[in-house]
Amino acid sequence: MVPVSAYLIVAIVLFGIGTVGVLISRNMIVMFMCIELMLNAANLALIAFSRSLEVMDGHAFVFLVLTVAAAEAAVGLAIVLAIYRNRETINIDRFSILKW
Amino acid sequence: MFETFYPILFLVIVATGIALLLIFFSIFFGYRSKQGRKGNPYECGLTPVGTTKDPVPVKFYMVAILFILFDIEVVFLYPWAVISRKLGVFGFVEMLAFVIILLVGYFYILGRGALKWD
Amino acid sequence: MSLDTLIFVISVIVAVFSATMMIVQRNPIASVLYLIVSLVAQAVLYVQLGALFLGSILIIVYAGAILVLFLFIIMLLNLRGNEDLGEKSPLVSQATKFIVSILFVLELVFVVRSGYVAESIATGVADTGSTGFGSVEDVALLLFTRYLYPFELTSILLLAAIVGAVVMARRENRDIQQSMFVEQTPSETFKKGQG
Amino acid sequence: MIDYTSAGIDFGLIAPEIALLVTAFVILLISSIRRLNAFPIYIAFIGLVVTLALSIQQWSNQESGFFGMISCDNFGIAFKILFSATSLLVLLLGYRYMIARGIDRPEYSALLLISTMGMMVMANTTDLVVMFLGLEIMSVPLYVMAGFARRSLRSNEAAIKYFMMGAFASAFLLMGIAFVYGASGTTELRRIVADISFISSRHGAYIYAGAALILVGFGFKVAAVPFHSWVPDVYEGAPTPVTAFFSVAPKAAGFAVMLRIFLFGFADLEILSDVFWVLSVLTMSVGNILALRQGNVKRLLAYSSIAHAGYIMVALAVGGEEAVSAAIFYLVAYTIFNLGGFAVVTLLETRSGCRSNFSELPGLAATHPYLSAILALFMLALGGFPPTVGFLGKFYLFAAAIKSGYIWLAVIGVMNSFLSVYYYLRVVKASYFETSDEPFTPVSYTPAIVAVLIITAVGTLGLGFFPQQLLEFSRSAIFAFL
Repeated sequence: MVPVSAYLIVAIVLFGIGTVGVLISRNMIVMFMCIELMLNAANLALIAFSRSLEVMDGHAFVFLVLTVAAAEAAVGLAIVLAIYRNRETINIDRFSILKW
Repeated sequence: MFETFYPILFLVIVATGIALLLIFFSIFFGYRSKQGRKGNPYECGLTPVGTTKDPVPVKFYMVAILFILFDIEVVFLYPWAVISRKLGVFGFVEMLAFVIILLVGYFYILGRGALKWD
Repeated sequence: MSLDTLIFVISVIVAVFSATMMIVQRNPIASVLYLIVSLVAQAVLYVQLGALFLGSILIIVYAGAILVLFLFIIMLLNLRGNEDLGEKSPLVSQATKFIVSILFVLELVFVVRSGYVAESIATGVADTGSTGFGSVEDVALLLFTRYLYPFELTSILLLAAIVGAVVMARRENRDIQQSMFVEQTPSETFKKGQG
Repeated sequence: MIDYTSAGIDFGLIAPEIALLVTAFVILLISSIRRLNAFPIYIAFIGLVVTLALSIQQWSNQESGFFGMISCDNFGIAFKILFSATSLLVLLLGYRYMIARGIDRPEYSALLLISTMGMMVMANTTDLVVMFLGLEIMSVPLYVMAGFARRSLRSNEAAIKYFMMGAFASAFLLMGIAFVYGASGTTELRRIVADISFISSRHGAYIYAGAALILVGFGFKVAAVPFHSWVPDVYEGAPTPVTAFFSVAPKAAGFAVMLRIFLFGFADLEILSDVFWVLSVLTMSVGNILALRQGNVKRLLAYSSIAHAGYIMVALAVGGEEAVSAAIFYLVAYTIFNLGGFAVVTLLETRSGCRSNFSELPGLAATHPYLSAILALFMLALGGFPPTVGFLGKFYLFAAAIKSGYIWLAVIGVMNSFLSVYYYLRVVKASYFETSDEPFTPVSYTPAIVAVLIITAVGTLGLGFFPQQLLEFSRSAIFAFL
């Protein structure tokens, strides 16, 4: 049988991939998707823990976190759109007009 | 112990099977002729206008973003409906508050004309 | 190698592979599709852990609606991945970021291995639907009684997101005669394409 | 049927939050029907005054409600008062600036109210789930407010950078909560405290990993040093009143939750105080050093807010009731004189075509004696000079540190304050002693911003001489559930 710690390790690996994606990717939308991936990895960890504790709290919390992720996605994409209408680039590095 | 999921598995296999079969047949047995207007994208018989590359007008995104937010509201209604009988009046008032708050958002959208399709 | 472990291994490989492919892609449309595949694989893991309801919600709401919105926005912005993304950031900084993240993941994996996790799930996972774990009934019962306050908070969060999305994304002609902040009006090509 | 007697559904506990919500609803609905410019600001003003009154009236009724999700104790109410007062001042502060920039949309006050409500939710709970949701309700409006000047590229950049950092921090915070939940079986801090010894013995690794991830999450929010890179760009890009709000309210909310989690929840994990020791020293020093070379008053205030976060983190390192009350005292004092400083900056930037660079300051003293005097007062308070409340704030903090044996931490703190005095005085020198050829464009005052200037100036000096009131307030605002 598959122990819960295996699921936890998968969650952590996905979380790590998301972190790498955020740090390395240069396209705003891909960076945004990596953050969503990290949120889902945390959801997977929550469900794995809730499974090993035989307690349902984790499930209710994951359900609420999906709402948070949706709200964040909506606002984030609205901001990306506002930027794109002002300028044509989505590349995160070119945003350096404020460098000190 | 996966018995409960065999029907779903079977459904997935049959669906993908049929789709792949159709594609397979059309590729290997289909009659091929590449000349003239046959290669044009099909626009109900009219001569196609513009290219697939020109950008979609921006005003469609507003509907998409607001759909997501109200989709989440509907998803909350589903578990509520499952146990609304057990929750009784308490559950009703609870969901009423939830819907009223989002109704304020909806009236705000209507008033601000965010979905206006000029 | 029971069926259960087989499904676990397959979905983990699919999830991790498509997550890495998502980052490496040049074309953002392919990235979104890889993320959807990764999420479907994660949903299989949810179901294996007994979270039947959440697995279906993940696919219907998350992969189905939110990532489709990403796809929609990418189509809207007409991104083909061929924009010139400026010069690549120096290899050294990328390597350090990579190594830091790997160390971070190894650290957490070590924490999990040393941690004590109740092995109670050795029993069959999927057939827990009957014992009332992970079904809609239990999640709903908990969500609408104990988590009443967070439930109402999510409606306020959604309202804030609605107002935010409308403010940021709505086209306002009043903005055109703008303040001294404006350094550059939207480029000509974009205005023509606005439709 | 399900019994709700034990639920403790008592709306009295969340009366201020409900008042804020109703005001935001009224603003949104009216703004959607008619385009009355000044109308939303008046409604928001009334709403905030009512909220302030409600939270003061709620003082010292310690109870928890809503299935234990809300724990309304003096600590939470003190922050409710701080948040409503802050957003009241920011509302008055920014009104004229928004009109000058042509971005006085009605949604500004509605988002400000919703964000304040999110902070109140965060500060008044001991449940990690509600803290996470409160954090999100606070952050989403702030992402939008940062990018409010939609046509300006700086504001767009501020919005996207703040959003990415915020979402990144929330992901870490969520993973941290997952680990803490896995270790303790509950997200309720009080039950974690109850059996912390059992948890750390069996699941020690998890609780430490969870605490570390939560610390990373909040480190971003509070702009502690390793996670502060986003601060200067966002603070300078966002419209000035929004920057004023950024530099005070979310930081105070972040510290409120960190105090609850780390000093109340994980009090027994000794290693945390050493981690905070290092973090606070790093944050203080880097914040001050980076602020030395700034040419713009707004950027200078941004870096100084990082340094001040470092001073407050001393309380987290020291721990104990003495440190918590010193932290609350410092947060209130910091809110007063920092908002005052930003009021002056907003006044300077309302003049069309002017930024708040050092090169534009000369001649301020000549043309506006009172304004430059108030600016000098705020700079002295930020630097921690004796007559002002800034000195007392630092004094109590470092006294608490020394009392519980953190001598070196206090010494480094004092040295950092001396270092910070240098760049604060540069502002005073620029406005008083330097001269420049082109004339100083006059500043236009409005009653609202004059009121803010007077309140903050009187607060800075008044509390400097008679701190008993504030001291008593912060002494009694300790966790009821300690």
